[in-house]
Amino acid sequence: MTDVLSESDVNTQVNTNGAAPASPPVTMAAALNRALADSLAADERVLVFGEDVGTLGGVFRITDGLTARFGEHRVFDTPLAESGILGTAIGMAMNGMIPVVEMQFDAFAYPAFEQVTSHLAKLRNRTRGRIALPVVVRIPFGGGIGGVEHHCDSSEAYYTHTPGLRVVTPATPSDAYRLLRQSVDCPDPVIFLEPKRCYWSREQAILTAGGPAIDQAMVRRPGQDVTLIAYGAMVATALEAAEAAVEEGWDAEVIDLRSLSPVDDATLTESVRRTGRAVVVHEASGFAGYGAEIVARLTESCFHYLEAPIVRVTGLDIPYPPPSLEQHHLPSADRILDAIARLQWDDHA
Amino acid sequence: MTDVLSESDVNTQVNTNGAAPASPPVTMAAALNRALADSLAADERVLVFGEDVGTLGGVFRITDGLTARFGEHRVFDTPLAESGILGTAIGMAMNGMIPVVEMQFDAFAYPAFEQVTSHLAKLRNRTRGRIALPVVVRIPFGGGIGGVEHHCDSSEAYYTHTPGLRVVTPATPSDAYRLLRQSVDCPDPVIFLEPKRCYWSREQAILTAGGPAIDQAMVRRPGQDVTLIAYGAMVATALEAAEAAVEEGWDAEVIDLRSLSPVDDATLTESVRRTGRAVVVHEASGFAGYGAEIVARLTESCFHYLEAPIVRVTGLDIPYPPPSLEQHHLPSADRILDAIARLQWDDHA
Amino acid sequence: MTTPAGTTWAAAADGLLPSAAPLQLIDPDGQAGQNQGTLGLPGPGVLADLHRRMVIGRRFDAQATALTRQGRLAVYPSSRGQDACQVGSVLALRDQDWLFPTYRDTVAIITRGVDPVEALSLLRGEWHCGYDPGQHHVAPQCTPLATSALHAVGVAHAARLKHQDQVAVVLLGDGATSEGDTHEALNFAAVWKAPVVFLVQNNGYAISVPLAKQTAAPTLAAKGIGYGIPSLLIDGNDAAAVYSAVRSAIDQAAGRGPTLIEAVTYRVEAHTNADDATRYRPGEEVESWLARDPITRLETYLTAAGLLDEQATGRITAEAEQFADSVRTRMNEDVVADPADLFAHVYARPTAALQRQRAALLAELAEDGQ
Amino acid sequence: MTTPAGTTWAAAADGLLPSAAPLQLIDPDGQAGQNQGTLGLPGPGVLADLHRRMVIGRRFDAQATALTRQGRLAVYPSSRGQDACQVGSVLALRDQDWLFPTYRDTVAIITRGVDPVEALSLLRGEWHCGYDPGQHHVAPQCTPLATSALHAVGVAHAARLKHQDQVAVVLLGDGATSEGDTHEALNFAAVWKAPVVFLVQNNGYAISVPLAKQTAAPTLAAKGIGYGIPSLLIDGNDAAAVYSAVRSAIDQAAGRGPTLIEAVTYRVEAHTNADDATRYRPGEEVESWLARDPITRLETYLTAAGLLDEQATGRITAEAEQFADSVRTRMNEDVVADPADLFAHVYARPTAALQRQRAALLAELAEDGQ
Ligand SMILES: Cc1ncc(C[n+]2csc(CCOP(=O)(O)OP(=O)(O)O)c2C)c(N)n1
Ligand SMILES: Cc1ncc(C[n+]2csc(CCOP(=O)(O)OP(=O)(O)O)c2C)c(N)n1
Ligand SMILES: [Mg+2]
Ligand SMILES: [Mg+2]
Repeated sequence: MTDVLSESDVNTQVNTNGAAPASPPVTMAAALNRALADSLAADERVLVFGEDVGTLGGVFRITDGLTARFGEHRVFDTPLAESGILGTAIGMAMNGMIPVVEMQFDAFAYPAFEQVTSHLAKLRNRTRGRIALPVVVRIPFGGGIGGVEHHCDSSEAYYTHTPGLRVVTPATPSDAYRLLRQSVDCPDPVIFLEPKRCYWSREQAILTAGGPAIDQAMVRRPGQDVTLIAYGAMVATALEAAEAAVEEGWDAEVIDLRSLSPVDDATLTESVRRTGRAVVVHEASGFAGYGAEIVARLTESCFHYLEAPIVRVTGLDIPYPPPSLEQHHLPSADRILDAIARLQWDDHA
Repeated sequence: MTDVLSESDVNTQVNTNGAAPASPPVTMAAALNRALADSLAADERVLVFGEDVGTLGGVFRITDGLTARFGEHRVFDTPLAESGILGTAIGMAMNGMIPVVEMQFDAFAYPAFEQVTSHLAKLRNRTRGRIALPVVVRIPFGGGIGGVEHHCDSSEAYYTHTPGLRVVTPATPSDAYRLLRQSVDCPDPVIFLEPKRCYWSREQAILTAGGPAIDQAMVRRPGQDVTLIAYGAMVATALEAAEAAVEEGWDAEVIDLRSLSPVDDATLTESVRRTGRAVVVHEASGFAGYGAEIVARLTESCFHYLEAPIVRVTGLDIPYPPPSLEQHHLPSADRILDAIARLQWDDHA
Repeated sequence: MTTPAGTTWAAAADGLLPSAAPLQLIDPDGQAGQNQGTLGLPGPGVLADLHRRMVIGRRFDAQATALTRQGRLAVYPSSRGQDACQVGSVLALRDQDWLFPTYRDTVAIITRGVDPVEALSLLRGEWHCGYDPGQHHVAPQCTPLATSALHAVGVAHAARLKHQDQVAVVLLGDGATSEGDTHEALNFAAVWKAPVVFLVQNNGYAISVPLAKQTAAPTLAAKGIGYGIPSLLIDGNDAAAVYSAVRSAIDQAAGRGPTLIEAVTYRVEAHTNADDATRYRPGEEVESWLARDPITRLETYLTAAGLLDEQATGRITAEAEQFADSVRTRMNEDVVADPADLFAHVYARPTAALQRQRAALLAELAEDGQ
Repeated sequence: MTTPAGTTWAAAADGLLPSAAPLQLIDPDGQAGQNQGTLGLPGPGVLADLHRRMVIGRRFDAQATALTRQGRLAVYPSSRGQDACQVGSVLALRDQDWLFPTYRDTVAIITRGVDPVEALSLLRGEWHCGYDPGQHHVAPQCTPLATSALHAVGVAHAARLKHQDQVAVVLLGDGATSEGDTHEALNFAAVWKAPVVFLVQNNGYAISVPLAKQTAAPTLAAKGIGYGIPSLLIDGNDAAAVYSAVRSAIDQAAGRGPTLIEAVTYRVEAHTNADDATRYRPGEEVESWLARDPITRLETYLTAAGLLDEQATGRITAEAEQFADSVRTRMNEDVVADPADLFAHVYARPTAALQRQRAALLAELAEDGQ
């Protein structure tokens, strides 16, 4: 499932994005690893630390080989305490460093929640800009990997509701590289959400930090009839749905948000005013989820252009299920198609 | 300001709600204190603990006199650690108790975030209902009291997005009593948000646990032209705006959500389909805030009844400001009126 | 309590520091330990039981690892090498006491009497917790590190408030001691004199991170004095020492309150079947610990003491095989998960929204002819 | 490090435990302390400076409390009684060292040289942090308890990585030691050998909660050994002892790493002007501590040593009055807050959404003729 979703479909897109078909396919994990290595090489203030990121190279191997190459003083294991990792990262940033820390899994970032909400997000504002915190917090997020409880949460709603934080998430290997480089270069704290089910998805691409800026959305598939808005692993699902929708006679545009906060209103509004219909897709539970914000702001900015209400296809309003049942929780191309079908097409030429 | 907002207006309403004008006025703080006392008296499994809730009676005096009346073993001070308070409350509930804990201020509940999201919200589901956690977490929330940083957060978006939690908040003294009694009796964990700027608001009312159920919204003011949806301290602001709107020729209905999760869809949908217009009001920052969920679900359920997009009047997308500037952050009756004015009335009979 | 200059705290600190070296009742060679401290050797019956349960536990552990290779378990964190902690701690519990295990403590859970297949539900990916925690007083296996320590303190304090003689024993790893929740749990327990036993299985690693990168403490048991909690440092590969230490802590819990026990042991296998330990530790290290195997040691002792003969060993091995067989057989049946379960237990009664989502899912499945 | 049974940790624990009684260089009667430990008495110049700064700090503290009554401060947490900790710790700092204060440590901040009105910005309700932390290496006053301890460790570790001789001193209360962040900070500091000094001002209370309900530890300094951190227990009302303890900790930080210092002192005033301490503590208790006043004690000592005479005392009192006067005068000016500040510093560059919200607010204000 992971492969079908995140490889083929995304690739068709990404190749049209101009990656040289010649270059060897790279996984998102490898692209992230490369981004960290290039960031460490580019700026000696960059530090990488967290649980098991050193010798082991991280449980997902995203930091593989970095300690060997850059040394224990720049890439190191910490004691097992997330608030400690975040809190010391803040202190290091106060003293001129650029910490890139890893939270091993989404749910294990919760112990650091106070440091994130009360300090990481607020210290710049608290000091009228005298203290900047260029900290990147890498968090593998989402499910679809058969992970047991606490290993598949999607916590973007918590972070996007916290002013002062940037929240971004890539959908492809090449964008994973680009966004991570951009995040390390960003003077604001960035919550960098890594769609773990895409870690092993492949793409033929030349990795470059250039292209769309850190806060710009990308149109992954141009279309005329309906706008599918997604991010992270759901971009591939949306693209899958878009391809299937062709047979139904619907030409769907697929937008990859990339930056959840701030969000690229211009790109979204232009698209939805043009198509008149939209579906917002995310894995996280729907209630008070991030998708509600997209629906609310687009409904306000596009009200008279809308042929139907903007609907959401999201995870259920339940704790993340065990592997045996997760497929029922996760948005699928079928559910997206059903949602499109509900968008009152009778009046459609 | 606090007084204007939360007394007079609310009272006009509440008195029409049938409270005996004869009875002495009671503050929300006193009503909450009474609810705790009555809960402790009604069920010996009920325990009240937290920081300074014992001898001192809490920094807001909500637990005043409870230790003296019920003893150190039922109402007691804890060491200074919020995760510890939440985590031990979970354990006590596992062993048959009904803990009612206090987080001293909203931002100081963040250290307990992991215990809340990974355990309090999930343990019942984790054990297929074999372990219930009838825990009430009292959190004074919101601003408008001239509090310094970290004392005025509104964190309802974090909790309402977490399945397994109930989130409620009262707008009046009588409902504070009712909702707290109902929360203590509820078999689910309840995040009980106390609008601190209303602590000293007065109401003439007979305190009773009867009336609307824990998950029902209340129409605080019936109206025909537009639905104002609010909760907590913003209910008084919405009522103030509704009264002022009369002069503009708008008859606004004001709904007090009471229960943010689950939300009372029936009452909201009925009202908005009837009025065709709605404004959602809350103090918390707007972006990815709770109000977005209300807008999104109502737009879907009422799309063809809407004369205009549902708009939000919320706090700015900034960290809570210092006292000298908080009035610019907080929704006011004026801003609500401006929002109503933007609801495209030209076509209005 | 700290008081004005002049007075001293030394008296208050009596017995809070652990012994200089780990207490040991039976040494690696199966001889009587030279550093027994105040621990008393359990009776022959208990020793025999410790041995039997460790053999069964070890066999189960191997079976579980095998099931991961057959795709019958999503993942399995082995406790091989920690057998003495897994079994010794549980046998020391009384029926009314509560056990708070982690993801690594499945052997402890089945030793407590929980059905093995129910115990494996989490790692099988069937449901988060497959057994009824109330039945054997075994809390759900805890994954968020150290968080359950606070639950244990709460359960224990509630028992105290209800005047029930009930102790909570929480299992923690060396890595988990770094989390703030461990600190808060130790402190709450001490201040409340809660009847709780903190058993730290110091197996030397937190996934790939060795103890030296986890703490600079001379020994983890030295943390006790900072909370006013009496502490024990014991040989975690000596089942008799683990049993005796936990039992004495339980016996004193009602009056004295909490005890912190650091059991020095070793994680012989990788963190889980998915982990590759060769990336971060030398094989010789593992070898040196295999030589300190908890089962062999007790076997030697029991044999020398005439408490174990070939016949008995044969019986136990057969019992272990039988146990493993039934686990294998039962685990080979496919999981039949009920989608309706997704909505049934989020709240005491499903909300209107959950009922709608449930109906939608069931309709979807009906369409797909499931 | 804990190692297999047989070896002992005792050696590794050398010097990690504090003295049995608080170290004291000058006793409450102004005589030489009887329990000086390894602390050396600071020179005459430093002693005189400690006295002078305490007098000024005490006067400032009283002025600040007065400003709350005039509605010029939203709230003020007094440090009266903790003068020796406030001043002794700061004077021990070198220019390059960082101070991490809490809401209660405004006297420490002004002693460090921060402009008093800028220092009061938070409590005045003007802006969260009114001074430039970089100017005097003073972090913003921290309100979420214990969270700044981790920032201090981070700053210190970064200095170490940059091979800069820079130490971070973080001020904590007795209550804050119960938070998980204190535990994580002590542990990270010890493992990293970070040059940081943890100074716990044990003033006996966390708002209304006395130390006895906060911890069962024989003394807070006894927590050090659980992290492998050398610890000192000192008389927190002895400015010389505080200065000497912090200075020696700073001197050893580069090589040895962190030090934990518990300074036993007392919060003479209520938690803040808004608090009513009579609800939870007896007046006699306060009286007994007034008799141990840090300023009187040093005054007696200095006078006896011929280092202070009436003239000097007069000069210092006048200086303190002058300082307080200028604070009063400047604080009586109304706060002029700029609404545009709300949007300017949330991100390095305001987002499009923030620019829209800014424009809307300014338009609103223009309408209202503001
Ligand atoms: C709060 C939290 N952070 C991170 C993890 C990921 N994780 C799972 S096991 C583990 C190592 C635990 O080491 P230890 O406490 O020594 O227990 P052991 O695995 O050795 O039994 C980590 C980091 C987690 N489960 N919870
Ligand atoms: C995380 C957190 N929880 C609660 C509070 C509320 N609070 C402010 S001061 C205080 C007491 C602190 O006591 P202590 O650490 O001893 O410092 P002191 O006030 O005595 O200087 C409390 C509970 C807070 N600021 N932060
Ligand atoms: Mg371990
Ligand atoms: Mg204190």
